[in-house]
Amino acid sequence: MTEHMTVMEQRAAHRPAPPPAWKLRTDPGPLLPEAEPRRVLGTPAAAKADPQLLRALYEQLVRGRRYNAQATALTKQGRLAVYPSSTGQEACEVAAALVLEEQDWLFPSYRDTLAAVARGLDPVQALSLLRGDWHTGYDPREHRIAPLSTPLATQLPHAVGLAHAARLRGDDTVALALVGDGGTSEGDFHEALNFAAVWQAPVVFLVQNNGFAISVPLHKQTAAPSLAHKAVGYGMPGRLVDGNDAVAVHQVLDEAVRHAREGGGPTLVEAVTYRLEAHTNADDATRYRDDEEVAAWRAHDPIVLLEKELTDRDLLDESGIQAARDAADAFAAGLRERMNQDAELDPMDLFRHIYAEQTQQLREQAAQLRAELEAEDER
Amino acid sequence: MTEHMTVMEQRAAHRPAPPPAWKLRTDPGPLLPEAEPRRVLGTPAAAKADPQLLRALYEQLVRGRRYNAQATALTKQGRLAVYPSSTGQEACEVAAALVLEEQDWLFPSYRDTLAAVARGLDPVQALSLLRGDWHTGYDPREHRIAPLSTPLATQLPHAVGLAHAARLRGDDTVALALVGDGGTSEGDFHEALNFAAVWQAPVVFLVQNNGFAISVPLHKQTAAPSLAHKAVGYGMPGRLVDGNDAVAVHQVLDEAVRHAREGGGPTLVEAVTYRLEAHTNADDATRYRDDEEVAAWRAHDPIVLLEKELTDRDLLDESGIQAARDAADAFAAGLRERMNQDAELDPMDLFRHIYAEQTQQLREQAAQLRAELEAEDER
Amino acid sequence: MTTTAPAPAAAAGTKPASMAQALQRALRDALTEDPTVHVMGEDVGALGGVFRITDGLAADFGEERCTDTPLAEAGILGTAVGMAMYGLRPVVEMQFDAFAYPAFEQLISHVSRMRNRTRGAMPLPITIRVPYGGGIGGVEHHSDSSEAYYLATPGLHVVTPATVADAYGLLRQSIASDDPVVFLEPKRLYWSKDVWNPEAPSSVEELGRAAVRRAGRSATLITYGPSLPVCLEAAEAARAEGWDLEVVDLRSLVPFDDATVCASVRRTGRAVIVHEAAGFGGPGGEIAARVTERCFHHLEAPVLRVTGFDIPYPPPMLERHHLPGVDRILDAVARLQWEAES
Amino acid sequence: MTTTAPAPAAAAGTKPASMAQALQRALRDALTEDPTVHVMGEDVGALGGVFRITDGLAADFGEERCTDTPLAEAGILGTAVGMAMYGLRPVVEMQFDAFAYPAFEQLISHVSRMRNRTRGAMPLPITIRVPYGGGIGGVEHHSDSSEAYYLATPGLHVVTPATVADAYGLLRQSIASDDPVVFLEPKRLYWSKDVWNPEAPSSVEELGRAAVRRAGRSATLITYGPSLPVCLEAAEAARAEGWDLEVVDLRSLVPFDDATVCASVRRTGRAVIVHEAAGFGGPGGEIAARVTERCFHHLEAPVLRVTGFDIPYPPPMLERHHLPGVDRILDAVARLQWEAES
Ligand SMILES: Cc1ncc(C[n+]2csc(CCOP(=O)(O)OP(=O)(O)O)c2C)c(N)n1
Ligand SMILES: Cc1ncc(C[n+]2csc(CCOP(=O)(O)OP(=O)(O)O)c2C)c(N)n1
Ligand SMILES: [Mg+2]
Ligand SMILES: [Mg+2]
Repeated sequence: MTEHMTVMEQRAAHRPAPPPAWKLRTDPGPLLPEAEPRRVLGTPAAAKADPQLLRALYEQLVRGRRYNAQATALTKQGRLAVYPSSTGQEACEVAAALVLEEQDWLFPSYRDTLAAVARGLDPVQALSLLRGDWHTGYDPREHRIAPLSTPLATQLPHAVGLAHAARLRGDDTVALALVGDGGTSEGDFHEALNFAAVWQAPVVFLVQNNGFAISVPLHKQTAAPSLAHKAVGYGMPGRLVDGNDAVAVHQVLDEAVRHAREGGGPTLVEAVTYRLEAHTNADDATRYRDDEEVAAWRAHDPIVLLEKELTDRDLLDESGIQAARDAADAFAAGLRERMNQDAELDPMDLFRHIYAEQTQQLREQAAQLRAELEAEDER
Repeated sequence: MTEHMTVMEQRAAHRPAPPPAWKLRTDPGPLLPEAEPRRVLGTPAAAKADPQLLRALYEQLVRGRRYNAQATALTKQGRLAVYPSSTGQEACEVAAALVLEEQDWLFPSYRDTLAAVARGLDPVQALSLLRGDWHTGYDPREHRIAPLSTPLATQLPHAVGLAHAARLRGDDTVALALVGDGGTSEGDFHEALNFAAVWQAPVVFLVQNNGFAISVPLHKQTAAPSLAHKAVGYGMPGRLVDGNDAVAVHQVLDEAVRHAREGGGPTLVEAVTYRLEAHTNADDATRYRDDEEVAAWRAHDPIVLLEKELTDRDLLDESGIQAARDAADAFAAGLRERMNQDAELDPMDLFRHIYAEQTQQLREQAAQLRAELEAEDER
Repeated sequence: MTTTAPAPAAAAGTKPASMAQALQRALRDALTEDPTVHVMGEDVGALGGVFRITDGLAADFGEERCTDTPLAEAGILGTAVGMAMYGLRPVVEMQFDAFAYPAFEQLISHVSRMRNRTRGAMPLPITIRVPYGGGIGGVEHHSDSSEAYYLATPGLHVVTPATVADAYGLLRQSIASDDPVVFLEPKRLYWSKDVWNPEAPSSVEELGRAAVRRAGRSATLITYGPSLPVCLEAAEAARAEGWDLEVVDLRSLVPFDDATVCASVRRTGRAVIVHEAAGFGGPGGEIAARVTERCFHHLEAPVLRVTGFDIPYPPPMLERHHLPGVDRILDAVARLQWEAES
Repeated sequence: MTTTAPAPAAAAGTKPASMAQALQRALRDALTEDPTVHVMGEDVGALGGVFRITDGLAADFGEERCTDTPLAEAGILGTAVGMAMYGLRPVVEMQFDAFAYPAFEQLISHVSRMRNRTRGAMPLPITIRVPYGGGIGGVEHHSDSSEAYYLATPGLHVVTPATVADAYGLLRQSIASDDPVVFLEPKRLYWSKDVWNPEAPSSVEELGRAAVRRAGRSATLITYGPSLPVCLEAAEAARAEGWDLEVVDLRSLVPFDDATVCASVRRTGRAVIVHEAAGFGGPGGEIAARVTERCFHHLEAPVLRVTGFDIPYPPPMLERHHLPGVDRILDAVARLQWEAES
């Protein structure tokens, strides 16, 4: 019966009876997220994980760490305008990328170039925004990666709308949207999750809770028992996971993505992690957190955790580690070299893409700039 | 110890340890609201309610119903620009008014003139917005009633800020803010509840869930098990109450207000009720709901429920009922008479209150209008 | 430039229709012709919208083509962005002018910029219908003229019909546009009727063209949307004073049709801009400035503005004092320095 | 009208200070003198704000006087409204221009209207600090010039300093104002230094007064905020061409100081408006229109505008092409019809 119903009709079928007989809907599974973040590494469950996946995650983590370091170095050389590093959060970035199928969409925030790169995007294209040559350096439709979103949480309703559209069209596309702990305070977070739940859109929200929004610690951001608990108020499942356990993050996301793909609707996933570097190269993290806290988190480094698991289980040896590092170094070297070449710029691009057809007004302004540039050249 | 801490320091003390030892904060009481809306009338608990309160609620309900009818009639006579009736929701409106102390603040939405009137505001002043002579007809500070808020949910952060300010100043003021089920979907709802919880502001949010936002039924508004469940995601208590049971609403609000006054922070209360009339006089409710549904709710009328309780318990007899009706009629007659007099209007008011001091620009525009009006008079 | 009489002579099959009917028909035709068109907003389904513009669409096209959304304007526009990213063509209804404000971040930071941000890879063909303006006795927040905000946001088209035929034509063309269009519907003209042929309604040729609604030689009234009928009335009244006023209906504020407007002003040498929005920082400033830049030596007098006062929109009982009316327009025309001074 | 040289001759006790320092000092003095003043925003506490304007305030005045809020701009402004309703005087920091957009509904529908709504019973003395403008190599959303939105919202003051002394004086006066003030801080001048006396900083006498920063006879450059230094540089460069340019710094966009601006334009007979915001629908249109309305017969040429292009703010590597610079200003001056035509 429900199979022949449209999305909206299915929702309508849930309509509660008038409140004299009003009942709580408690059907979408257990309401509260588990009390402890899910962990896999170092537990018997880890043995069940696919070794190939473990290795892929590891290689990507190592490369991701190296990528972060390289990008930060590029800011010092003036080759990037700014870099918000995801060092320490690589498990989330990488798992988010690897969990998706070809047809799925990734909605990164400004900190998530690594997720885009791990998904296969050319890092030079991924870094366009932060390099400063253009706002988005790639075709989002080609890669199914939305533009990096700087205004926090604003990308979440986009992910919902896209997932909803895909479902209306009958495609089995899932959207995975990334947001930070700070971003959960924005109205757009709320509206996006609510629309997703009402529409049962195939979207997964991954909150990387790294404990801070720039300098503002989590306890000034929320009084909730966990960010995953926010799922309850939307009627969707909430999941809590150790964000430095790449395998656990992958597993939780994988379940959520499958659930969405099968028509089960959205899931909110909170991954507890930590940003080991400052907010960006322009930030001074010593103003708002102490070394001990950072040290405690370094001891819980996602790469170290996975490396230990792999070596303990003989899936990785010294040469494997070295190979991963070499590959990462080569990747970074290639990036460095390409970023050290000046970006190709055409100032006329300023006017080309405002409208489908350039207006007379913009034509006049473009002509003015062209004339100025020609005069400059002559000098 | 905590007594000597500032609000912010108290919050900081809750700061979770870094996540390797990360723990869920489940201390703010039971996380989930009760599964059934709280009811008092017709139960043994009703016997414990203060008879004086019961009578006061009853008289106000009867007068409130009559007020709603009168205001709707005034729209037909062109004496009000529009009237969003709270017929059927009087239990919520009245309980919200009666639960507050003198120093507390009420933040009504556009539908809640009755709450303001039940609190003692002159109905002519309360109706100014809807009559169309001015936006707010009273001094909010004098009555501690914020202006009726038309943009939905925008009054909620105001209530939080005011309650926070009062607490910072050491006053024992509580703010009670009203919003509809539809309003819970707005970003401002989310941001207000989050700020309130983080600041532990003495504010109570009362959602009158009347099943519809104009024509949009609740199941298109949310997929949550109940709106009270939204409290979980903010780390505040959520309460669910039968919104047509005036005593139950008063009881739940009273607990929440006390809790807030004692420094316990905010509470979210969902009162399940029903709007028996159309959205406003301009609306046609037959387009989106059927008579049966309305009839089912009429059988659960807040006045009938309370009347039964009072008569069952010999707290009210025919003459008492008649007295309440007569008082309500007299109230309505007085209102009608005063509303039938033309409002006093001074067009120059248009320019008087834009800034503390009128700007030269506005002086010029006021002079223009004055000249026009003089010319009109001469004709 | 197009010269169109506001009420074309009755042709075969034409009959009076309201602007609301024409808008509804435009949505209906767009939904019929293009399966990617989706209508969404608050109460657009069973209710047909508070102004009944979407009446019957959910019944005829299904709730998925005409969707009642949760009550959250940023969410509505934000999800529309995502739908457009996937290739749909959302037509969003904002219930009233002032209730579009919660969606401004999505509008300014995403809707207007996505095409440019992605070097053209990701256009957003979204139409945002916004009932706007006063004169309907609406209480606070129901009568704002918010066009200045849209004008100041590069990347949007800003379109507003003043006639029944344009309501249809401009809305069809807006929905067909591959760019985001803010489509401002003058509330108080919803029930205004024109002779119109619903059998063969026609889209406009392209967005961005003003129309001369009345030819005249003495001075040009430049206006749009709700103020067009007022200007036409003023132009009739002006005949008694010996002025023959030309009336230009902008139809599109962005892009702005400098050619049509300037041709008129160069001809007449005098101009008055009329709109309901507050004067300070409103569209009139831009229009006056650009007309003056382009026609300075043809101007016998400064371009004047007749606008709402620089105040929040007044309560219903006082709104008539705020709205630009015939007398204020004629007063302004009288100040156009008919006796040459120096 | 005030005539002030941008860098007054060094007096005893004066030394170079940055605009950031002056702003910080203004906040510190306001917090000290008035216990109802509360600073709030994202990262204003331990971090001292991303531009360090609030550096040290939380440490010295406590977290309740200088509060790190949750990350939600509508919530920040909305709670500030409630605090002001209770008698506090909130000073809100928006982290960047574009991140004020989520707060627009609160700003337009409440902050600007509460006094009028309540017939003066409930004024909202809120200062909203908004770092704005480009030229700092910021990535998307970090360089917007959003002043047009504020200008079109009656009930707000819109103030922007261009000198170190004004940064202090205008901010003190804004916080002291019983009306809401949008206080636009030109990001790229944060680190600009002037000779200034931090021992005896002074507030300005009142909001709403422009200042002639350079006297001249040939034409008037009308500008504000980040464009003032560019205009002063252009005025110097113009001497080589034989032009003696007057430079007016508006300081307050609302209210607008017609008297000072028009006195200057009547004297010089020519004017160019310079700002970073996009031209179309930007402040320049309003300014040009009102100057022309008031000074038409003194004008030898139309008032021209040198502004950002009508595009979203460009990426860092291209921003120099967008920003009004000396050459563009001189080009505009050259087009002021020095040879009288007809
Ligand atoms: C709407 C909006 N407000 C403010 C900012 C400025 N800002 C950039 S990053 C940031 C903190 C974000 O914290 P979080 O969401 O936890 O993400 P994280 O930086 O930790 O990855 C802020 C306030 C912004 N980008 N967008
Ligand atoms: C921000 C905003 N959007 C839209 C509206 C138009 N509007 C007025 S009432 C209403 C429905 C409100 O529903 P609900 O919150 O459930 O309150 P109720 O009317 O049922 O009391 C809508 C959409 C508004 N007033 N404000
Ligand atoms: Mg964070
Ligand atoms: Mg409702």
